[in-house]
Amino acid sequence: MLLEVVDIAKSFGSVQALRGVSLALKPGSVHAVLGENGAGKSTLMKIISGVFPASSGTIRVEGQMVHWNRAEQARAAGVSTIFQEFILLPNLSVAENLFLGRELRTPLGLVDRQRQREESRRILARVGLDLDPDVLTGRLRVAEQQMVEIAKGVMRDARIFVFDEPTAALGDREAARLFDLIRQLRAEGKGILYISHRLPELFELCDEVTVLKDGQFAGHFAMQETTATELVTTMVGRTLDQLFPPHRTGGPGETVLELRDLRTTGFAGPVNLAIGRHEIVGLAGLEGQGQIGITRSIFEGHAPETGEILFEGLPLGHAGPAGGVAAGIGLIPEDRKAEGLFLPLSVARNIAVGLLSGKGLAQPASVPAEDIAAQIQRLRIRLRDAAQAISELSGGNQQKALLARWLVRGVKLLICEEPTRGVDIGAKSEIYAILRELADSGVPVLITSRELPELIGLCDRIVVVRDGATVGSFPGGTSTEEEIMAAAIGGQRA
Amino acid sequence: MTLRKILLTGTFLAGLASAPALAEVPELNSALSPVEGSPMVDLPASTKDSFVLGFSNISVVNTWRVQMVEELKYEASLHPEISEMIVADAGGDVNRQVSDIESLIARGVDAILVAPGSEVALNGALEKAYAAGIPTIIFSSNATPENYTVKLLADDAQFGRDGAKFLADVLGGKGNIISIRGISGNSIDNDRFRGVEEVLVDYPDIKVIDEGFGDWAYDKGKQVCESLLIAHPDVQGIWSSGGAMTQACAEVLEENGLPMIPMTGEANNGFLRIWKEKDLESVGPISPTWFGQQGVIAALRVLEGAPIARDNLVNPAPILKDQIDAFYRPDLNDSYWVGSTLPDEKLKELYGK
Amino acid sequence: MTRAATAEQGQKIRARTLALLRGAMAIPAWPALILLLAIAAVVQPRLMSLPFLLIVLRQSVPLALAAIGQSLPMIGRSIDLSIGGVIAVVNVTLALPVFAGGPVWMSLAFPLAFGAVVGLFNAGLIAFVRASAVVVTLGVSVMLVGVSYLISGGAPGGSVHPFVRELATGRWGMLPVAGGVLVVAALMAGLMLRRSTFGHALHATGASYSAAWLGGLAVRKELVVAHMLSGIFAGLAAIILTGYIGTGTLNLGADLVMASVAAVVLGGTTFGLGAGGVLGVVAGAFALTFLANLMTGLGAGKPAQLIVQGAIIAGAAALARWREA
Amino acid sequence: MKLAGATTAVRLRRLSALPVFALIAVLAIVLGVASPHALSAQNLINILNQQVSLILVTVGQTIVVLTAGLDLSVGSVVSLTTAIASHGTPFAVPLAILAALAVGLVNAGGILRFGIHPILMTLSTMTAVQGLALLVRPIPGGTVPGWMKTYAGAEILGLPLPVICAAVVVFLAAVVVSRSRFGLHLMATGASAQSALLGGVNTGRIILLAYLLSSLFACLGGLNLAARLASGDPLVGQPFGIDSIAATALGGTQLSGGLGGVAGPVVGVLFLALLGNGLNLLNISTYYQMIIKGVLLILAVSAHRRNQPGL
Repeated sequence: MLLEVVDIAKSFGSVQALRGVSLALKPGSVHAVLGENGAGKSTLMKIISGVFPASSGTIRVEGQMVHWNRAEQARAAGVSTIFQEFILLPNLSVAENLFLGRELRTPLGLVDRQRQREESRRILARVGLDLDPDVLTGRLRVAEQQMVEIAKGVMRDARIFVFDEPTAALGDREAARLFDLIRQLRAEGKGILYISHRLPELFELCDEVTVLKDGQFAGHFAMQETTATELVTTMVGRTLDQLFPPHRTGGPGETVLELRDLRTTGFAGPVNLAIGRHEIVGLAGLEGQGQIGITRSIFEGHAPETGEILFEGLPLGHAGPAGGVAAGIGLIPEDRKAEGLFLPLSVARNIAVGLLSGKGLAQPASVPAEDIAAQIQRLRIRLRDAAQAISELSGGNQQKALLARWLVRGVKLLICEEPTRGVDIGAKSEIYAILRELADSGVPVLITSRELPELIGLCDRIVVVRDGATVGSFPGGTSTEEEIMAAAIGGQRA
Repeated sequence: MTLRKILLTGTFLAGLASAPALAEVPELNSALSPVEGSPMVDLPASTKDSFVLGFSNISVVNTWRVQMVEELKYEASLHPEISEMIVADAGGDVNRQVSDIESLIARGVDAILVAPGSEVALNGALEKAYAAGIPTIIFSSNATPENYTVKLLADDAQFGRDGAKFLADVLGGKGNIISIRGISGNSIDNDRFRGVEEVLVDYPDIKVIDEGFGDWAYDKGKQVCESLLIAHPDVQGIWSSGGAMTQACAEVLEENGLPMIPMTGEANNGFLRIWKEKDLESVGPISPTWFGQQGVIAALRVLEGAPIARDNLVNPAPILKDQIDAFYRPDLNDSYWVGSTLPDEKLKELYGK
Repeated sequence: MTRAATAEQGQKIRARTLALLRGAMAIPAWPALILLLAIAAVVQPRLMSLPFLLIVLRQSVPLALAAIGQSLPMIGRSIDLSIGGVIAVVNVTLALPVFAGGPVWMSLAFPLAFGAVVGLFNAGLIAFVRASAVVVTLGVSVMLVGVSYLISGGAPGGSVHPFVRELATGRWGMLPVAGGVLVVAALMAGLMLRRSTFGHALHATGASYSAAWLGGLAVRKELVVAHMLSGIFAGLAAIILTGYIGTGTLNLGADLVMASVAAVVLGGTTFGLGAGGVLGVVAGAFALTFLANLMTGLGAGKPAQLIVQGAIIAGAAALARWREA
Repeated sequence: MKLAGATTAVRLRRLSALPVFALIAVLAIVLGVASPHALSAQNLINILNQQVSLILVTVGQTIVVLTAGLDLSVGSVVSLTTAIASHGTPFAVPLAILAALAVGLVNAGGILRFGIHPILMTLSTMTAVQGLALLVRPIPGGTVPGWMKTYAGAEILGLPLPVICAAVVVFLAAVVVSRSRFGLHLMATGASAQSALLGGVNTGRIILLAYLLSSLFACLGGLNLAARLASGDPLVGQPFGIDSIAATALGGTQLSGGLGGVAGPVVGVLFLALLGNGLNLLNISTYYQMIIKGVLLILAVSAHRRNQPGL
């Protein structure tokens, strides 16, 4: 075995991210790791890459026990990781990023820029990129950055390669190039761990698959002997229908929000979208196609290049999130930790922040204990008491607290970016129920999600966004992932 | 012909009135006296008719130094033979003062006056000036190059001796005193305190039971004094390294309802005012600001070939309680340092209320 | 009772003790103050007398006021190093005859207004130009000290309004008037931080700027108010300090800049987190002032005081991080 | 900071120092017109010689700033160094270097091991080391070894030896920062310590080295100062903290880390010195000079917009 991971557990504070996960990687194979968001895939990969040590369990590379607590050590042992989040440094050139940590040097010990430049061209060509190696990395497009990241990982003389959702930001042609690269690595006898939840590409590329669920080992299959349905059932643990509340049977109600011919900065557009009083509408699409641009345009009131936003029949003309909140809109951001939570503050304060917006600074701040307690109970937020720091809560409970923030305020429209990212399965179904309850009570919900099953299961309508334009609309429940994907990809990848 | 004669006579008479010796060359203040055994300066008189003088000052961060520089500038303005007086202020930075002196050398001034910020740091630059044939006049505080032209210094230990002597007398040779000192590690403060210790050797029953550093500042002095006075209820006298701190102590005593005790002061208008108003038992050692004036005079004497001793020391007698009115200037503000040689209008301009 | 149950209970007690210990250690000013008082009680009992403690209280007032002000930008993840400059300018200005002889409201209004203007200027650059707070306020401080030299012509002096003197040095019986000023100011600041929208929003902004912005809070306005209040508190500290000294002097307040940061850290507040509240900050200021007196009393010179003060800042900051973790 | 037209990394770093070069050129022209003495060779050499210590300290400060840190303790290290070096024993110089390295180690230890904010950590060492300096040499004075005096007074081809030494050190530091692996890792760490760590940079070691180097350069500055003043002074280093930060910011090194170089800050030092010198020659009071310095500092740092307001 090239790599054996045995009985790995990992906890962050009170949150148990992994419980007794095992996995074995053969040389010359592509091994998929599959699981929902929050199932622990990324945590496992970070342990394998040495970013942080496991709480317990063992890792063996070619039979040798290893103990890593820095990424460098793993890399030295022949593990090359292409992380999900970009770790390229925007202030360095492409060549400097490619050779970071293993710079080529002149006899004088200085960085050999000339040689790095030449080598970089060769490496970039291998992943099909024609870039000036001297260019600032921060100036590249997202897909280009991702390919540089992949190039950086692949160029290393490693035996084990870890790809953490590499295709999330890639176009069709780039993805195809990547698959060629991976097949080439496999042919050279390397072991590849491949994380993705795009099932079709797993069947296209991988030899075997390990499925995680809620931080635990849920199954191991040879790719040729399994089916998509079996994998989904293993991954989710129950059929999707049980997870989601029933769809609404009545009509969408009168239109609350309407986007007309909206063009957001950096995208072709236009967006045309209407949301009814009782609807949950989802935005689907490939990574970075302008979904976030749309939600933020509504909430922050970024001056749209053209078009208009009508909210309850009147045009929205605010600037900044404070204006959005004043208009009666609440937003739960995609990056919960960085943009949503006040980690050192108490749960109560985190919830009560919803009441602060728009108040004069000299006015008394209310922390209505009863309302907060009521929301905590309604959302079943599990905590010791409301004075507890929110950082100590699990992802699901943190997400519910953010929901509570807007429920306490009483918004007229809720925007939820990735409502269940990093949320365990139990909390997921509770969150879905609350969102449905909101829509039923007349607060429409707009969500974005990378998880097509989530959009299909939860939403009344799924609107597909491509290059900042609405290119299709599908009813929730009855649509298939394939239909939606086809619309999202457009003519490119059929 | 007649006109010229009259002019010459006039100059002569004026010279006679102010100084008996050489007609055109001003005399040093009589409170400055040559140190015993000091050689006389034996540089030849300059052949120039007018001089460019350079003055390197360490800083003007306290009122004493401000007044000293004013005295220097004023004296220079009185002498038409001084065509230019370049004043370089190092802003308290000794490193910069070295450069200032080097810069003055490079500009080829006829004499360099220095109010040093360090005893040793400037020696290299001063040696360089001396070697270049530029007379160097060190005054107000000490620098110790091997070669220099003239030094005019105060005996700081005398400041301490005057105060300690006063305390010993007024306490009848017995009692506890505390000392409020200047900046920790400052050489002037150390010299002053050395003077105190010299005197107290003869009075074994007077004990310095505690000391604190008030940085010569009123604010710090007040905090230190307050802490010490509250901590030591049994204190009969205070030795202070500066008048502002004495003033602070007086206020502390008053604010805390404690009886006034003998305290040493300083010859500063603000202190004299308090001394008078509060009727303190005190003494006012003088640290003259006319060093600035004397520095210019010394430079002129050297350049004109007039006799002058190399090392000179000033020892003005301290101000006693019955002399306050002779020195105190109620028309000027607290920042004025008494015993100035500046004319009244200049003083009023600087310190007018 | 079974052995397992006993063990469990022991563990519970241990956990609770640890939590209690953490709570007590959370605001380093309290254990530090207790330690200092204990040391004083043993080696210098006279420092423990009530009159002396009241004097230390009065001495600590300017530092405490400055530190309360300093804690506001620090909670919002900024810093104000310009308070020394504000104090220097206010001091020499109040000693001008126009102020000393003029109506009393001038001597009271000018420092506060001036502090507010300086705070506004700082915040404008920090919140809108987004320049480094450390360097901006440092630059403003250098400027203001220059201005104070200009105002005084390098020769400060004069006297200040009698009411200002009374404010700083007067007493009600044994109680210093300045202490009363501090109590009122601290109560107002404490109330503001705990109860007002500003206080809650400032804490949120310090915890996460992005989240506060997306939560619809007026993040830049808060920073402006925090810096203006910091300036106003510096102005108030300057009034007390000037009244205490009774005259103009150069570089007054220079020591207060770093000492205020130290008091804030000691009081349990660090960048972005105001755990100790106003009371902690005041306790921190009192502890530092008491320490200075204790060490003077012990005959330890300035060097030892500086070394101890440095160690205290580092220790308090390390404790704060330990508490967060 | 976005510099228009800078698309390659190397050009961006070079452009960052451009404003200060432009500033000093303008200043030189103004001074040359206003006072013929200002640009005399002797005056310029004087200024250079006077600024050697601050230049050395600023090089160290720049290295720390590149990692998105700040070292307030450099001034105290300068003071402590002169205090130790002036004790005249043969071990004084090695001892001073060891002491400085210890300060750097404490700074880095507090920041890395205990997670203390660099401003608070170096503030505490600034205070404590100032105390140590006063302890070692309460009174300015003492004397330095003879060879140090010789070094300070020596000239080669009319150029003071300290200036030549500083030029060599600055050149080496500039090459290391802009061309070596260490320099690249400094900028990587400053841009994002977490990404750099994942990308294979041992950020802990880089930060440790940065603070060690900062203290070491402060020590070199202190040794030079002790040699020049032939004595020690426990307070002499006080202005170096602010001045080195001012010069670093003026020299185009971004205080939030990751962008800058050595040349800009060194020119920043010279600019501030030339400005002070020129204002002196024009008889402008030191008070106005302070105000001008404050304004410059604010202007310099206002050029670097951060992503969000902060320290």
